[in-house]
Amino acid sequence: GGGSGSGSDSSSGGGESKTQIAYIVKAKSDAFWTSMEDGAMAYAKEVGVQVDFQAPEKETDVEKQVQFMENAVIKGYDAIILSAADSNALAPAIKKANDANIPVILVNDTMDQGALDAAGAHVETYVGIDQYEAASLAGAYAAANISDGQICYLEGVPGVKALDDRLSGFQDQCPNFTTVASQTARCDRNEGFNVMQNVLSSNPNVNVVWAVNAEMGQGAIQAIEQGGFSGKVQVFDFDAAPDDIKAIKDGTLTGSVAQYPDLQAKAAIQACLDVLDGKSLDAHTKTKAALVTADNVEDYEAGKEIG
Amino acid sequence: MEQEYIVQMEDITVRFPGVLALDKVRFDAKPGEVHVLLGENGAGKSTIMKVLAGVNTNYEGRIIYKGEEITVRSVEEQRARGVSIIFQEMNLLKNLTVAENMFLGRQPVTKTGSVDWKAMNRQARELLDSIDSNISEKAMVSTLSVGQMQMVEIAKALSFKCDIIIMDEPTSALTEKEVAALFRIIDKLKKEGVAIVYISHRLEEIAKVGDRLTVFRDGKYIDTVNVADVTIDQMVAMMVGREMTDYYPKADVEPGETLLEVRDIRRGNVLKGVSFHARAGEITGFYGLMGAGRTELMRVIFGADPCDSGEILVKGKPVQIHSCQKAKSLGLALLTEDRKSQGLILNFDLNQNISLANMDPAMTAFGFSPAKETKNNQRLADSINVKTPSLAQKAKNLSGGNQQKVVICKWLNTDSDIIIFDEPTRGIDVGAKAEIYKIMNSLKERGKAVVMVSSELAECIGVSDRIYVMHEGEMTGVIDDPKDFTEELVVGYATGAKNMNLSKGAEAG
Amino acid sequence: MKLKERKIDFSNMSALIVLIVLCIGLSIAEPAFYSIGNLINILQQVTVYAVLALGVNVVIFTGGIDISVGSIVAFTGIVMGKLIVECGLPDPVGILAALLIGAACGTFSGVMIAKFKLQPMIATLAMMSMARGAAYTLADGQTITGYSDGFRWIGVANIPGTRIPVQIVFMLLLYVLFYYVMKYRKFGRFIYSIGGNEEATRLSGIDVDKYKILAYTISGLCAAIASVILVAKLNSAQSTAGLDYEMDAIASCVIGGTSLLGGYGSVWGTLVGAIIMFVIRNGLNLLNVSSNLQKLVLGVVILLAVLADSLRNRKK
Amino acid sequence: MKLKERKIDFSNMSALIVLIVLCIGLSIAEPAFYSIGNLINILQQVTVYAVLALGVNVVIFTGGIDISVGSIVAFTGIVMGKLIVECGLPDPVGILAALLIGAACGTFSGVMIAKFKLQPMIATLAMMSMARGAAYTLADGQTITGYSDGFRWIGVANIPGTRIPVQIVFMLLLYVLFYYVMKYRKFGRFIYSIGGNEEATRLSGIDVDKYKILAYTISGLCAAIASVILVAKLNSAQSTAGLDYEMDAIASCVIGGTSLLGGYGSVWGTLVGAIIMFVIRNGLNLLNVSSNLQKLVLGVVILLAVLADSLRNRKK
Ligand SMILES: Nc1ncnc2c1ncn2[C@@H]1O[C@H](COP(=O)(O)OP(=O)(O)OP(=O)(O)O)[C@@H](O)[C@H]1O
Ligand SMILES: Nc1ncnc2c1ncn2[C@@H]1O[C@H](COP(=O)(O)OP(=O)(O)OP(=O)(O)O)[C@@H](O)[C@H]1O
Ligand SMILES: [Mg+2]
Ligand SMILES: [Mg+2]
Repeated sequence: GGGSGSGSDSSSGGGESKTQIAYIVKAKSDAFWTSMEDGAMAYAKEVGVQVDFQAPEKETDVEKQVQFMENAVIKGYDAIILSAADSNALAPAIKKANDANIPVILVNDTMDQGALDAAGAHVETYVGIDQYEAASLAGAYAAANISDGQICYLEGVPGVKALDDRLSGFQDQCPNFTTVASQTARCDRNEGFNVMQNVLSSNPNVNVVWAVNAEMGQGAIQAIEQGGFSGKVQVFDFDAAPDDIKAIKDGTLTGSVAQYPDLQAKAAIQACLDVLDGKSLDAHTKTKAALVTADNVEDYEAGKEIG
Repeated sequence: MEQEYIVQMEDITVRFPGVLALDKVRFDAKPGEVHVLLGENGAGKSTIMKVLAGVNTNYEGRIIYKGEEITVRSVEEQRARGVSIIFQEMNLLKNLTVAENMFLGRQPVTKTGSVDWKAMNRQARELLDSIDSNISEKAMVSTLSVGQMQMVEIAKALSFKCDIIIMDEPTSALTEKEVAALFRIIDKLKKEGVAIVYISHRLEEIAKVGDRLTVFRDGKYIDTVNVADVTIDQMVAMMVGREMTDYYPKADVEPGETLLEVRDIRRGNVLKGVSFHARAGEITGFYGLMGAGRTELMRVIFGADPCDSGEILVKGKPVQIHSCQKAKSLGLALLTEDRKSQGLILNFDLNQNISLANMDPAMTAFGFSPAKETKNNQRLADSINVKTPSLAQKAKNLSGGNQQKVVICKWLNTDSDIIIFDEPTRGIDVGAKAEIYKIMNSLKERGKAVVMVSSELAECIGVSDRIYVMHEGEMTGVIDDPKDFTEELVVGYATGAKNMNLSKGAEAG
Repeated sequence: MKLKERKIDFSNMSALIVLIVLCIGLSIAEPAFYSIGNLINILQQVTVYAVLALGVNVVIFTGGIDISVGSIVAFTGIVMGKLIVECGLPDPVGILAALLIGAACGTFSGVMIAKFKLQPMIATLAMMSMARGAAYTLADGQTITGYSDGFRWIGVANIPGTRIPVQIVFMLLLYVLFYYVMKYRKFGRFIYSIGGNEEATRLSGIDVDKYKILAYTISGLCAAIASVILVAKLNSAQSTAGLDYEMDAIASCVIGGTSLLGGYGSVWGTLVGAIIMFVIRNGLNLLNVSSNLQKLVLGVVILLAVLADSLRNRKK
Repeated sequence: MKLKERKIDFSNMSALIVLIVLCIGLSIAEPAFYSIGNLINILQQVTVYAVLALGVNVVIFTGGIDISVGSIVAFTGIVMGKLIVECGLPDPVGILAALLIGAACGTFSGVMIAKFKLQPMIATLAMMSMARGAAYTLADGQTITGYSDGFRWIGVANIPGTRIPVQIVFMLLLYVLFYYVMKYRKFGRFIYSIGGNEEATRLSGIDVDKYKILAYTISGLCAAIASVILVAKLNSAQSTAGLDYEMDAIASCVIGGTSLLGGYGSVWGTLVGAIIMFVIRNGLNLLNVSSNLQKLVLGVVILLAVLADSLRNRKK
């Protein structure tokens, strides 16, 4: 049986003249991407375009993204928004879109300019934060507030540039901290729990944790709580996911970097429309990042400007 | 021929963990003779031949081959020297065709080195024709019956250019017709100066085909004599170490009610409307040539295969048997003809194999008790003389005949009312055969219905109280009175030459 | 084949020796390894995987395989989270629903395999994909958090007056139960027999299909139990939970001496196998081995562990 | 067993029928599906997986399994990238090195399995972990990019004057070669024999160990070939490449009618299986099915595909 999934036809069937945008991201399985999707959908409705949101299962699945790109070209979208899982490997796929005269806008994850040039590919703009800069917000806060830092880094999946940038962005702000452990927990909550538990048993004097994503941060918080280290360890993580906000309020998480995925989505769609209108754009459409802490968490939740 | 002997094996000793399988035995073979190797199950016949064929290289002793002392290192090497073997246990690849099996490892190739399928099929056809077999060379081995597989094994062994052919029970699953074809081939090979080592538990065959005879008992060499100089009774005495008089014991029991009745069973073109009945206190024999459909019939009755139509009545009540567990719960038991793949779990120990069909005797309120299990199983194993160091032995380490006895133990353990034995004595020595017949007789005396499928005419006639004969999926005859049992009559029905009105047989029940 | 020649002895000496050698080596290399606290850590980390492996082991005994368990962990977790947190149903109802759904997923695979003769790998691969997809769809990227303390008890509480987490005790009880069932109940014997020779078992009048289906049901059920523990431990249910756990579970079984051909293997060996996996990970963490190297070292140690077993068997 | 009773016919009708039905259904549901461009698109996407599956298939024919191929793709890719881009060696040298290393990884697994009697699943699991770890360590988070046009030819060029990518032609040539070898060379026949009954094959005087090792070597080699194509296509080598590809490869084999028990299966069936996987993905994509649902639908379609085959066989 093949003819399933006809549900999406109704949306595309009616609006022949509607602008169609393929929005290809890295995954859909956590709050970051869902809030990006929500933001995109809301804005799409507002401006009257159709956005098809697509993602592979794993953030590292470059090949799938390439296939999504190829399929989007075949289907003939008006524009493609891409959050590239790899800063080099997507270049040939972008070239294919270029050849089909479909503008490509990058969001959240940028591409290596050299790779683009090598492939003869061209993107209209990159919409998003600077990972390194965003991470340094947390690093600077930690350096300013903690004197004798014994830090444990929870790294992401090996080989992912954005996660590496987050690591070095924080590290570079805290040259005086002693690194007691730097371990990967594969961006997974349970792994975060396990690794944190292991690190605490060999280094009970850890007092700072930098987790490069929210999942690992949450796992670490659980391990700290269970190991009886509550209050002794300050945890920072990235994403300001709903769990993070709650943890900040509970005092178990010191800070989390918010990257406003909804705003990124909105800006990306706007960029598409601008390009289709013939406007030219800057190479980097920077969106904002901010550090959420106990001081500003209420404002953040209320949607007010912080940082 | 320059040398008198092709091979002389002296002081051969083979040990397995806990078993001294061969104890300084000797064996030899001359060109152009059939040298029969005789012995009870587990005497070590297969073991010494596996040494000669290079399968088992863990031996002590001297082997002189064509006048030269050799060390046996591998199957390939022995084959290159001219030793070919038909294994006792089927060694065919079920996922390949008959032709591929025959030429595995030495497929004919074209000039470019590609496998030449056409040539291979042609050569296979020729070989099969030479043994009067109508098996298709392109058939998958998985679709063959045990007997057909054995014919393929024979054809395969013949396809090697060799000086000595070892036949380890080549006829155990064959019927008279194929056996006759095999004997013609043996005659031809003899004339070509090939030495043949012949292992069989069918003593009449030995008298017919053998030239010399060597007997092993319990891993020891007993004697070598000319076949012409000994009677069958003497062979048996050498083999089992005592005189045997009654090969086919028969208990006199008045048949009781009909426990199993089968009406008009049809399944594809294998069973074309078969009816029969089996009564308590009676051994109902089934005879037929290879592929007659007897095994298939029993499998259908036992719920192992579905049938297209037909009725089965157990103790007078119509029943639907869709699964083996249903059959078992109705009091049926089936000893399958292929013990290796259908009867035993080869990697499990005997205890587990014997308990498989019925674990209740080993259960206590708290669960299963190994001690109780061993006690119960030991009793069963002793009752039919399973030869093994202990019940903790793996089934696969037993000799073929003893494996068969283990399967019998498994079903004795269930206390079923209707017991179907499909080729129960395949590969079993005379002594043990008599024991199995005794078991069947005692079951009969206890009021069970015993159904026996046999391809051995003498056994069928000697043991049965009534004989059904099948031919190509049809019941071609039934002989109700043992007084009428004659080879001519039975074989006549089996070849489809005679056909009798079956309604007579049905009325008798 | 060598690997089928062993006895069912319900314990695997080689794996135990490897574990002891590992522990001694790590204690020397890193004193922090050798402490009650760390031992408890390891056991606690292993719980979820050990429970998972327990179920997969039963399937492997029958000669099958189940690669859907990781996805079932996610799926049942999400369902439970939805019911408890979003629908506000009482904890026991949520847990029961999770267990039922886990078992049902297993039963479904089992029916496909036993009745429709699908290959276990592909049937459970399909289930893996379906359960994961269902989890994604239900959760839609959200993490479901906020469980009662009563619920979280199984995942975080200690035995009163001790430092021993209840989850460890619970896991050990499950192992004792499985050991008993596999060794002393007919069920266990049938499971092994099916793995040893399915056809012969069927022809012995045993309802092979029923027991095969049951094996997969148990595997699904164990996945659901593991899921309950995991959710309670992390106070959250996620659709990405349990990714790749099936490989860890299978590896645990094999390191523990279970044959993937079926018919042979031990319950306790599986626990030892799972602990070995986590001792390695724990050790690498304590030694602060670079993340890049961890996979490499893990691979080498797994290889050595199974190699030791193989060489020991060969010598005999 | 039902699944052992089939003929080796080197093509799997059921899979082909499933594929045709799928294509017809998708063409009706989404006109964009039905175009030469999309056909080429699908075939091009399938290339890497199809080459991978080709090697895995040979291993499965012997009754083994290889789950290390995804990691070998990453490892060989990184080595090649390092040699060509960083060390500046000529392209052919880099490619040769990748192929040799891929083959060596396979040989290593093969030796562990054939000589040391390790279970294929666990030996290749260890290799999977080791190769991935080696890739991480070598790459250290970097993507290696910047290859010559000559190198990239295999991944991006079309047959002159057509829209047909050379990689498709190359893949098809490989399939023809394997078909020939499996059916008309003794090697192929031995591989099937080993899967059918290893012991009987050994007793036929065939060096079973040698052929088993060769099968894994071929699988490793195919992974390296797939890696070359992938790197050329993406113009970059990454340590995270090929994650989970092994499952797709195995699924392709099974959907194509190969039995995981060994001894049965077809070369062309595997290609059809791989194409089915990608037609489903492509279709879901074109229909814009939510990514959450895609997994679910993929699972259902895989199940239906193998179920169709099973039911067809049952009827006979
Ligand atoms: N691999 C093995 N491990 C342990 N014992 C074995 C092994 N193979 C054979 N044996 C034992 O060696 C003895 C001789 O066995 P063998 O198969 O040679 O008997 P046989 O004379 O061929 O009997 P049969 O007529 O039943 O075929 C038996 O006791 C058997 O149990
Ligand atoms: N698995 C199978 N698939 C297809 N055909 C089979 C199969 N098993 C048996 N047959 C065929 O069914 C027919 C009946 O075989 P069956 O085994 O019932 O005969 P039999 O009287 O028991 O003879 P045998 O002495 O060969 O055991 C034969 O033609 C045989 O080739
Ligand atoms: Mg013998
Ligand atoms: Mg028969």
